[in-house]
Amino acid sequence: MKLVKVHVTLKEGVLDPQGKAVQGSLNRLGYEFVQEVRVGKYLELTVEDDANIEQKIEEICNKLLANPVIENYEYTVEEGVTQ
Amino acid sequence: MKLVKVHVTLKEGVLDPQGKAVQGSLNRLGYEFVQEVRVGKYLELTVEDDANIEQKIEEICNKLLANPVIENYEYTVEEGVTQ
Amino acid sequence: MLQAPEITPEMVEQDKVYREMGLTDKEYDMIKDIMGRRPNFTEIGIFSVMWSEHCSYKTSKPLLKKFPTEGKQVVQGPGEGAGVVDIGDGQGVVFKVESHNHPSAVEPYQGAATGVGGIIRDVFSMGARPIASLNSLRFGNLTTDRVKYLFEEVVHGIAGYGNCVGVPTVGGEVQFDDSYEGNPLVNAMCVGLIDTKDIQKGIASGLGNTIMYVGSKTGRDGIHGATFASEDLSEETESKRSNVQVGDPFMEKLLIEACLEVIHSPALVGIQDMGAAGLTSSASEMASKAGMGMEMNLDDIPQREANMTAYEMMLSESQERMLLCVKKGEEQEIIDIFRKYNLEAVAVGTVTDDKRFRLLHKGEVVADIPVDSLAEDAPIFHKESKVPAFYEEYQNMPAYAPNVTGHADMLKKLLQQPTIASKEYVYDQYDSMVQANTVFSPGSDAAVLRVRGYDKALAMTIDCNSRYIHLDPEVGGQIAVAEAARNIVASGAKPLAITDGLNFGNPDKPENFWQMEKSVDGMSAACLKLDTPVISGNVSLYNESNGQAIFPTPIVGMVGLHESVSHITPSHFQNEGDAIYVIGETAAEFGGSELQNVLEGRYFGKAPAIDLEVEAKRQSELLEAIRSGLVVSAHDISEGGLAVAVAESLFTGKGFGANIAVEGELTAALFSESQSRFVVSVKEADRQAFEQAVENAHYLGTVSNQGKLVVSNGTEEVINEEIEALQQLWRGAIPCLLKSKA
Amino acid sequence: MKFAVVVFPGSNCDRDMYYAAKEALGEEADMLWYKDANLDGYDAILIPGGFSYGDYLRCGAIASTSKVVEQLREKAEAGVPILGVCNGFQILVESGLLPGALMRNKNLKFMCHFEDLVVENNETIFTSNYEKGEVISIPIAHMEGNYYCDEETLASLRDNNQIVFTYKNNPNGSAADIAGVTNERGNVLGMMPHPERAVEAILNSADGLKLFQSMLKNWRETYVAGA
Ligand SMILES: Nc1ncnc2c1ncn2[C@@H]1O[C@H](COP(=O)(O)OP(=O)(O)O)[C@@H](O)[C@H]1O
Ligand SMILES: [Mg+2]
Repeated sequence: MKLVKVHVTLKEGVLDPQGKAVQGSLNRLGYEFVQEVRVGKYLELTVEDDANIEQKIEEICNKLLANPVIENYEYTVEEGVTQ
Repeated sequence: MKLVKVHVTLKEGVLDPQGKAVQGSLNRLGYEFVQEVRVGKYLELTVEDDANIEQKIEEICNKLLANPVIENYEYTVEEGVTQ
Repeated sequence: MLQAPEITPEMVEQDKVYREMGLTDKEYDMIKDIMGRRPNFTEIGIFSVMWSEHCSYKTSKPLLKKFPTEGKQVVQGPGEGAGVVDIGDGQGVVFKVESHNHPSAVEPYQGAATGVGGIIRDVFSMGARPIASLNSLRFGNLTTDRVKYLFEEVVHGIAGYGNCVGVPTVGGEVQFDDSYEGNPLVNAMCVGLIDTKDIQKGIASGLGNTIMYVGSKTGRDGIHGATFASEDLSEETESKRSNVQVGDPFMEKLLIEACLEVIHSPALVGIQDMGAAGLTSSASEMASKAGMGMEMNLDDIPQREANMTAYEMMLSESQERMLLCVKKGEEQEIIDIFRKYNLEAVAVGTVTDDKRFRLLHKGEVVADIPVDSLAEDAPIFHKESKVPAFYEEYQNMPAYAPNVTGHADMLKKLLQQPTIASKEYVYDQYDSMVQANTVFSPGSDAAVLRVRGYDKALAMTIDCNSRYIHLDPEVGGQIAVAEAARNIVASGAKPLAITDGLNFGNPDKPENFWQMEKSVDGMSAACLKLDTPVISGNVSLYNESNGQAIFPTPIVGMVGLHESVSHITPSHFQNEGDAIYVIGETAAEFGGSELQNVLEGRYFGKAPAIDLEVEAKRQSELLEAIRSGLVVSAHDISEGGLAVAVAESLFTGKGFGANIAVEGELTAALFSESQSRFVVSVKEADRQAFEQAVENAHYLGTVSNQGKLVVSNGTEEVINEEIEALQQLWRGAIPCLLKSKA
Repeated sequence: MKFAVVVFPGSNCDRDMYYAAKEALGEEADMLWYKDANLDGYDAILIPGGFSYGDYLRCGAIASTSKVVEQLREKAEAGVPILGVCNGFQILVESGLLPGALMRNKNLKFMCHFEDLVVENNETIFTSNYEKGEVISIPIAHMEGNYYCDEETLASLRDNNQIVFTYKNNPNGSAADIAGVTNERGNVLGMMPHPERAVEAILNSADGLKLFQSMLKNWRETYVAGA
């Protein structure tokens, strides 16, 4: 088993209403030291080991996990816990 | 400036309908090697340097970024780009 | 984790493990008697949930018996998933309310969301298509961050679930009072439409028939926290785990469509949702109702987590699960229907004829209980009841005489009170129009949905003024039903029946029990008089925090029928020049009023009086006048009195105003909360006919196109305000409170 | 005229769309379950709103990977009119049949109410029965209706007249107030507001009916002899 960790973040230049809102409430709560917030997704995929793992993960990210119009992705493949 | 990276994930035992839907769709697309998917949040906070940074981030996570009843969080503090 | 086998039947008895599960020593002895031996850990767990107040109504049953439940319109009264009322053409309307107070206090988003999901399942498990949701919410005052958070997240949760399943949320109510600060109330109501020939029952009949499970897998969610308390759990594992129930509206949507298809299959015998007490209650009730027994193999239960015990599976409250009884040999037909929707129907048991509830797990019998004892043998308690001292005090007070100087300023203040202010912040987040039947969205007295294909429509509302009930539960209970009916009638519909949500504090306190008793008496009297029997309901007790009970809050959900869509009547004024009337008599009644709240910050004195004879007569006269086409708009008068009702009737954004003259003592004329009153508008040409049709209609003035509310009292002009400005105050009040710093 | 309504798991405006075509417009319509849908033989395809796959991950994303979307692509190529409303719009955007993306509303909340739309382009097969500049009242009901595209795309949308509807009072933060756009060829329209909920006076507006009537008129003019 492998553990694939995928980070999906909004591209630079794409407005992030959610991040803006979080920042606004943090500032209102008194955390003025927070200058910017960007909200993205974090996915953990438990996958069977596979010779083409990297290529498959790339495909998955492009086809489904990220929307290339607005998002970037990054991932790492780690040893997972074998059940 | 510091860059704080926060990962918010569902606690163990909490149903993750989103992860289940993504897994189902990946399997249907032919990626049967994906055994499980859990979906969480990933936030990047750009913050001014602060003596109590860790403590403040803890507070922020508990108060706003994560829902401690169903979510766990982890964070790292890195050097950020000074603008 | 607690493993059932580790706790022997002897330990259950000696260490009184059952107490942690909420059973008393006496109840344990009864169970031991029933079983003829010591129950094991799984069995005692099963009894504990089935004999809980939530499932057995052991405290409230004697009270519920008082409700009138019959009427020629009633097709199905209390007892099944939801009640059914006849609406002609072979159709029935199905509805029920359910509370999710405690889950919402812990995790407001999921608590509210799963509340909506649960009540929708009750309705479609009857075979009805869910066509509308409503909700009734109570919070503390919007002054602390915690209350704001609860309020916002509850609304998000209702929206998140309801919008996704595609059932429009068409109405509701929200009130704010300190008594709910630590214990918010979240009651959800669902309304469904059915061809009465399709009504399903939750029964497991036919020896040898197959029990099937469909929907989400069973996890450890919702298993009673107290029974989890175990030394084995280190704090670390405790904080990494959670057993909060999370809703999956997508799964629910698939279940709705699949189940509504399955009910047409001759292979189906019975169907029931897994609600409170999950698998335990649905399975045992289905068998018990059919006079049969059931054997289930827990190895076959779809499980979300590894190593679940029998106890955990039986007590899990994982959401979005259904249990079906299917004719033996015809399982494949059912499997295929569910498969179309990407759902798996799994055989988990069979119907037996020995009236036992028998569970197997890993090759062993883990429970073997006489099935009727679970549903029928729960003890019934006749609690002690005592008149609270404060009630006596309220009754003996001199009538409260408020001192108002600036009446225009007071009107503005009232319009900004969260209980009166626009709830647009709430309902704008709800999809109120999906299914394309919504004639009146939230914002009118009652929501109205047309019945597609027929010249008829349904009106629905949910209501309860708990301040009056706090002052006088009997009178307040009458008012709660009457007010709901007023909303229905004002929209042009005939009230059909109600569902009730009884939210009270700890019934072991005699004063609380007295409140329950009296509220039920009051509601019953009004139901009888208005011919709106109780067809379903829900009880939620122990709503307290820091030993302080909430205001007694018996919520009334009511549905009515428009016999023609031409009867549908808006609550807002529609045309310049129309005559404005107030129907009903106004006295100086301020106990429990919003005015009292503004001036005193608390409620005391007598609740407003109500005469059910008068109420019934007035409602039927108004309804007749509406049906004869004599009424352009009608709005009931509630919190804030006449002035608020007239202002609300003007909040259309169409530039209307009103010039009216009020008589008598000004404060009472404007702000009294006397009962059984409406504000209506009538075409100038129909005035005479209207006055003949409706007694006690007092002419107030006319609708103008000047965009101003002008009120005179004798020769004096007492209010002259721009409607747009008033409307802005009213609309902005709740968003403004949410934004302001605590 | 024969309409296909493609139903995905979680679609919830499928019946509304079906009734709009069948009852309000009075034409033929079928609801097709996504798994076994065959889009051949239909004169127009309607992708209804709702929450396909629970809107999990991103609205419309999972549905856009289903097989029936391949057929949609072929039909779009072939010039068949395709209308995607709300979640249908999101699916079309996610599958690349329409440009841009739909993000969270600027106030982050779901919103449901009537909005005034301006008909920016009445020279499409979907809008020919409207006047240019006509203001119509159509309900919105969405959480992710905030239309986004980069500057370049926006410029080309403008140049090609692909912006069909705009909001009079932008409720959700959409770029250039966009409420609905077509593809370059003009046979695929995506819009967030729900015309199918505004096809009868009893539903408080019939302004959406003209959209379906436009489709019908266009089809008659193109395919029915003597029309
Ligand atoms: N929680 C809610 N959900 C949906 N609609 C609501 C909610 N609260 C209030 N509303 C709507 O706002 C309008 C005003 O509510 P309310 O002031 O309680 O009316 P009334 O005084 O006539 O009972 C009604 O149309 C009601 O349906
Ligand atoms: Mg009302």
